[in-house]
Amino acid sequence: MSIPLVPGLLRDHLRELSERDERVDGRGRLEGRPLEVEVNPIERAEGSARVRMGDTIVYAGVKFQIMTPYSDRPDQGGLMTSAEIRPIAGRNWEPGPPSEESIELGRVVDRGIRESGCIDVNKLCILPGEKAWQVIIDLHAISDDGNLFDAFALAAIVALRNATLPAERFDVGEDERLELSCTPIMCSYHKVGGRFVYDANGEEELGGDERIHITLGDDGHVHSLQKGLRGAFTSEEFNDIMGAARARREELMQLVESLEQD
Amino acid sequence: MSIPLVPGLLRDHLRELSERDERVDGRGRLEGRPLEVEVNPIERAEGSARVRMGDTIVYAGVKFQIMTPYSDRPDQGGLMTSAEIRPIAGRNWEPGPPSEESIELGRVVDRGIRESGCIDVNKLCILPGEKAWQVIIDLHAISDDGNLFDAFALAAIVALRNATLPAERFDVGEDERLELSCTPIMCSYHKVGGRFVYDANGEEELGGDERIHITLGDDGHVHSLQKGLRGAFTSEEFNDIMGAARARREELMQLVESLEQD
Amino acid sequence: MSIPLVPGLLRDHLRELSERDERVDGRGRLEGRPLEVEVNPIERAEGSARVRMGDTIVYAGVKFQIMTPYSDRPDQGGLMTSAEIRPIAGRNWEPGPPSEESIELGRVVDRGIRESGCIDVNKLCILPGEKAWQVIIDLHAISDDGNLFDAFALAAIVALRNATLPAERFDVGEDERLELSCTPIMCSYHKVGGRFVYDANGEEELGGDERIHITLGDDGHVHSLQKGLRGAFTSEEFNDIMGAARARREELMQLVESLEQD
Amino acid sequence: MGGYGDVQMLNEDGTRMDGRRPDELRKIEIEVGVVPVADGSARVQWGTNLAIAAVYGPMEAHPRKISRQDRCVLDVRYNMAPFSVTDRIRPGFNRRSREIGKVTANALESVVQLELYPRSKIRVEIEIMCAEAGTRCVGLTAASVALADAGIPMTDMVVSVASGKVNGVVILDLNKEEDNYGDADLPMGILPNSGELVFLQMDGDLSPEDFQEAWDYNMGAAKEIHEIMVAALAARYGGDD
Amino acid sequence: MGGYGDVQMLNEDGTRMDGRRPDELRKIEIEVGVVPVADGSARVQWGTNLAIAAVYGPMEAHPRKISRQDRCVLDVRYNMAPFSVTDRIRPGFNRRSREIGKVTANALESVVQLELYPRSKIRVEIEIMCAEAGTRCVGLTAASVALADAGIPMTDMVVSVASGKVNGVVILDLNKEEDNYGDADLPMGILPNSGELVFLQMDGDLSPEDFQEAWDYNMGAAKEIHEIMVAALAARYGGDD
Amino acid sequence: MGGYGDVQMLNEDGTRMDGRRPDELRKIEIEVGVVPVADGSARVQWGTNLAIAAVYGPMEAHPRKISRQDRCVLDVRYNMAPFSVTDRIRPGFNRRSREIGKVTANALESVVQLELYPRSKIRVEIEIMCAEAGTRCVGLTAASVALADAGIPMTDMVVSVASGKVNGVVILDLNKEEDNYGDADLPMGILPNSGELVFLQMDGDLSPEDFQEAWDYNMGAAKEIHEIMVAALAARYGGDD
Repeated sequence: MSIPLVPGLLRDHLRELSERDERVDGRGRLEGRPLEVEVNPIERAEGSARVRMGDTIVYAGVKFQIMTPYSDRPDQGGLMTSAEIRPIAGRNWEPGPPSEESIELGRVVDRGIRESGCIDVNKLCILPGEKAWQVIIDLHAISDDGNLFDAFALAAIVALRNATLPAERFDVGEDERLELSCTPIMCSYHKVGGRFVYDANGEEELGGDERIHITLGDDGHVHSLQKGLRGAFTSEEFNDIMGAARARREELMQLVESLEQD
Repeated sequence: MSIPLVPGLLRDHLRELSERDERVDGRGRLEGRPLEVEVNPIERAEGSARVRMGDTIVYAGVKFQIMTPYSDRPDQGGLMTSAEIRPIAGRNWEPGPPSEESIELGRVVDRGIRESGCIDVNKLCILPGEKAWQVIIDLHAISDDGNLFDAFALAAIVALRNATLPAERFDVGEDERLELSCTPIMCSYHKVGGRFVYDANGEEELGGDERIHITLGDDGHVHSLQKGLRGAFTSEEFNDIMGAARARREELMQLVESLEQD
Repeated sequence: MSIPLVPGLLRDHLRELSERDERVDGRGRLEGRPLEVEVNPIERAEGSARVRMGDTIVYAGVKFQIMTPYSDRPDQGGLMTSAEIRPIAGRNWEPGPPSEESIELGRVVDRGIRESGCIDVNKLCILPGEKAWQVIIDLHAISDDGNLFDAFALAAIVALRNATLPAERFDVGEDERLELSCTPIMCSYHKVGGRFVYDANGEEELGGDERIHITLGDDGHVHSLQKGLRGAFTSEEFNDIMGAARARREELMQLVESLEQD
Repeated sequence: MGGYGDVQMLNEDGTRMDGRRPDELRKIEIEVGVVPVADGSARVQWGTNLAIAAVYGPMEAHPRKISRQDRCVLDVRYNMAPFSVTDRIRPGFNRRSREIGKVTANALESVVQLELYPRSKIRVEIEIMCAEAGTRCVGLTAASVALADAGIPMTDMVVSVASGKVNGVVILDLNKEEDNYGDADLPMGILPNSGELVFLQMDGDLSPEDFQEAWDYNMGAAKEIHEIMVAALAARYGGDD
Repeated sequence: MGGYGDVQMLNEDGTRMDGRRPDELRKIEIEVGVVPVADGSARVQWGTNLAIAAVYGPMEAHPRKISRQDRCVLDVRYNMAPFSVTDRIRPGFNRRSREIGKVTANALESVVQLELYPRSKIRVEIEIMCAEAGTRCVGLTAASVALADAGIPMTDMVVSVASGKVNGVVILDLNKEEDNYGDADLPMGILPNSGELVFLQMDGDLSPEDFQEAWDYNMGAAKEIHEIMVAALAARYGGDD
Repeated sequence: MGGYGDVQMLNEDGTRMDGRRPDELRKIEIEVGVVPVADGSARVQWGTNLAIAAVYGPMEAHPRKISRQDRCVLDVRYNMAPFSVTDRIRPGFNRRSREIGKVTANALESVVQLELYPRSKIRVEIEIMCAEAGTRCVGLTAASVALADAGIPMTDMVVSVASGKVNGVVILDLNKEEDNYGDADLPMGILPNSGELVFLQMDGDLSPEDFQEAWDYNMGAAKEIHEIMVAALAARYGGDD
């Protein structure tokens, strides 16, 4: 990603809005942008989702491959998450080898899913020591107007919840739905104009400071955290957004459950 | 390849020549440059050729490797063509990963050979599901004064027609000649000064527009086409050069047959 | 490595010193810098050494892996030496793919060890055709103030002489010391101010010309030579430093033997 | 071209396995303005192919090495999403994609009025999200609409379509099964106003007669596709179609 | 987090296999000035972890593309030596190292007074020579001391430490075995003077209560580690500790 | 050096398997001007080795990063064609080729009068089209002739040749079989006028006495090769040889 020059004017403007408890697009501090989720828009993927949050649009696609289990874990399959931010996503995304931004995106989304244990890697085993499923989640951004983290994480979990193991194609049984034991959901907060806001848009990201990504599981447990970018925050600030994340997770969970296909 | 600045003067000059139906080196519109072909100049290759067309000089070398057939085609061998335009070939060729020009060169020559079916991949099988020959054609340019496409394609087919399967070295039988069922030949036309010419030299390439590569088989069948570079052409123009290509192919075919070694 | 500009002043200064038979840090022409060697400082490596020569500091670490022997040498293991000069080592070392300098460093140290035959690759075989040890020597520079070659070579041979084959971890027998049949030692001479000096420091390297690396075995035999950088030298000059190298090797050999652990 | 096996791809009444006539296109839907942050964009659904194209620019061309004194540089990329096909594609360098990007760029350079923007760059990004057969035509068509949406001056639109041959019969717009078992494929990029070509490839084995038939099929279909392209732009900008 | 298997990692008396109390750090030794050719450097031995960090700069930022008009650029690399772990690591591109380098840079950017050096660059190089568990904390701590040794103005030092959970019990500063069989890991970067955080990651599974306990362990340990850092700098510069 | 096995490489009368005496060169043919588009070029056939070298420049050195205020930069590449050896070589990054390119550049830099062309670059491209043994010597010799053909001022030519040891006997100019079963290889780059060296490598195992003998063989052969080089240039330029 190329680094755009941040006009001091933008930072000043965001600070003034913040002092009036306003945001650049009129939202409340903890209010998300309009959210659209489409289930399985990609016919060739075994599970997929399209998520639109304001002008941010992403796809997630799930594919399965047969792998040989690692010799020290003969009864386990594998999970891989890859984020590729191609230059279609915006003026500042450039072609070439994966940027640090896209590496961080992929790894943070991956950890939220992996560490929640929602995919039981033991159930991915087909024949111990010989064959197991590898689950691959590819994240693909089409339009980046901020907060790709939450958009990717939501697209990934919806794609997984609606994925089918293509057992017939690989001649290892009958097709069946991928089972998930819980639903990790990420909520990200960005410090803009001196206070944390939820679901920052592109302009807020450009003129903001640090951000914090929180992934929560079904039972209020924390599965993953990541602080990104330059900036310091206090324990009190953290407690505030952790509380907000717990509330927002419930809302998103209802949305995800309402999308279920059969 | 670095992009040289094209002086408007050169384009003007080429247009004036074109209006008088002349070319920059005195040739007729459909006349090729002096052509030299040397058979098997490379002792270590299993088949090789050196082609000189004017000041363009290239080598093709054929090597064979033993491969495991792909599981969905257990009785087939493989074919691979690779063009490496190293910086020896001219001032504007640069070191580094393969340029778009060299990728296009390799792929267009490859398709002409592959799609003609001249190599029967079933005959490359040694032991179904276990061993088959992989044919690798490496194209190597020494001096680029234009029209590497035709030089490479001609060198490749001559090298193949004079290649020997090194069965003894790999302990899978006796050495034998590689059999080809037909002889695909490429003819390239470049729009220079507003009309298509055959076998453009470096100066004409520099000041020209689009080019069209036509690969024809033994029976007048078309096996491969490629339009390269910027420019538009009409159906009439295309019919004109397709006719020229059919005539030129016969001449080149006689040359190729006259080179046969035994 | 980025190329620093060499002030003509430095070259002039070094030449004047040379005319008075002096060096920039007061040493004699064939005198080395203070030398410290630490054996097995890295707990995770199977053998390791830290070498400090003046302000040059390097580590060598030996790791073993199980490899399948090459089909044409079923009863042999393998040896690999890799030098990675990471940017920690100095202002002019840059991140990225291996530079020509680090490739040369790794290959010259590798040849000294390999060609001396000190490691008997036949003894690395565990099960002919199936399992053998691969010895990997990784060279890691922490501070480059000149003559990384000798520092790396010394660290490598000390690490090897104190390395243990981790047979128990790989379940192929009992741990045992790696046996070496001889002790190749490298001595490097750099032409500074018109004459060759031993163990050039960073300033001398910057203002100097060609360098010559000599690796000698136990019996006075030559195992490896390399001339690096721009410059010409006479047979007489070569004979002079070859004699110096023979003498210096004996001193270093005594040091290496004094370090032995059991 | 797969070109082997004796699978029957045509019904006895001359129709195709998916019910189309030999000269009938798959269903095509085009939507404009689908990438909000881009200067122009288009989504093309063509059978089960799904391509999204976006245009950024004109902007300053850098690094300077690529900048041209006398015209704009078109920087075109064609990419297939990892999940766009049955067997996942690894992200990263890919010779096929690089070549398609190049010929697509060559086609678009033939219509975009590059001389209007010296020292500038226009980026054209084509993403194949779901692939059936003919993705290079779908991508080129999407890019052409996205450029129009971005207001980039062009002498004409580029319409792209392919014909081929299956079981000895020439057919228009091969689907995946037809492509797998076909003998030849002839994709073209056609300027609907002048009838000129700016893109042409072909693989396989076509006699002179079959070649002409495939060529004519493409020329005929170009008109039909052009209407859909124009309608999509009109739907966004309220012009008449 | 490995998180599987029922290996017992705690003794019956509540102590850990290596004898430590749940809230006890491993032994930490810090030495300053260990890379003679650098502008600042530090070696941190923390259990059997060994990290060396060096700082070069401020220097001119080039290529110009990365240069910033209004501030200094921190160019931070985190790397594990090939021999630093049981199974050798191949040199070269590594996603884990790139990510740790980035979050380490973000932490240090939060304290270094970047605005003092416009158009400049400071290089921070972290090499993990021997790894046990918690290398990112060890590396960040080493980098912080090396920056101080180089005389780079900072608003505060960064102290980094992790807590986690093993066999249902929250513990401070996991060693390798505890990390392998643990359920969670919470590394933090703490400013000892203000108590603010500049680095935070977490992986695994922690209930709200366990999370708070791990958080508090880290906050407490930061003071202890800070004293060791200050003492190491004082030992070199003769200040009072 | 292969150095293992007891294969007999010498006949009972002291001659070699290919009939040469111990101090006899393989047949060498040199042709100048073989790359028409280059500023200078040479083809060297040496036994079954075939090397082609071309020189471009002096030209402006860019990128600026590599440019030197006070002299010309020599940009030398050594490459083996994929088909130049029995087992095909994959194109792309290759440590051996990079090292040989570097030592070849170092040798040529020692004779080319770089100070005459500040801020410039001369490209030297060496392609090994067919390899037997001793390709680095063949390539360096070809490059030296190509530089002369390009009219680049040099203080002397570089003549390169190797000696080695097989079955306990020192021999000049090893062929492929001798190289495979040999105990040592000593390639040198010699200035025929001054007798100085600008290139030196050695691998294997040589006693002090054997080393001296190999050294002397190379020195003697350099004169002979130099004559062939001069004759090739004279044949093109009509000077007297």
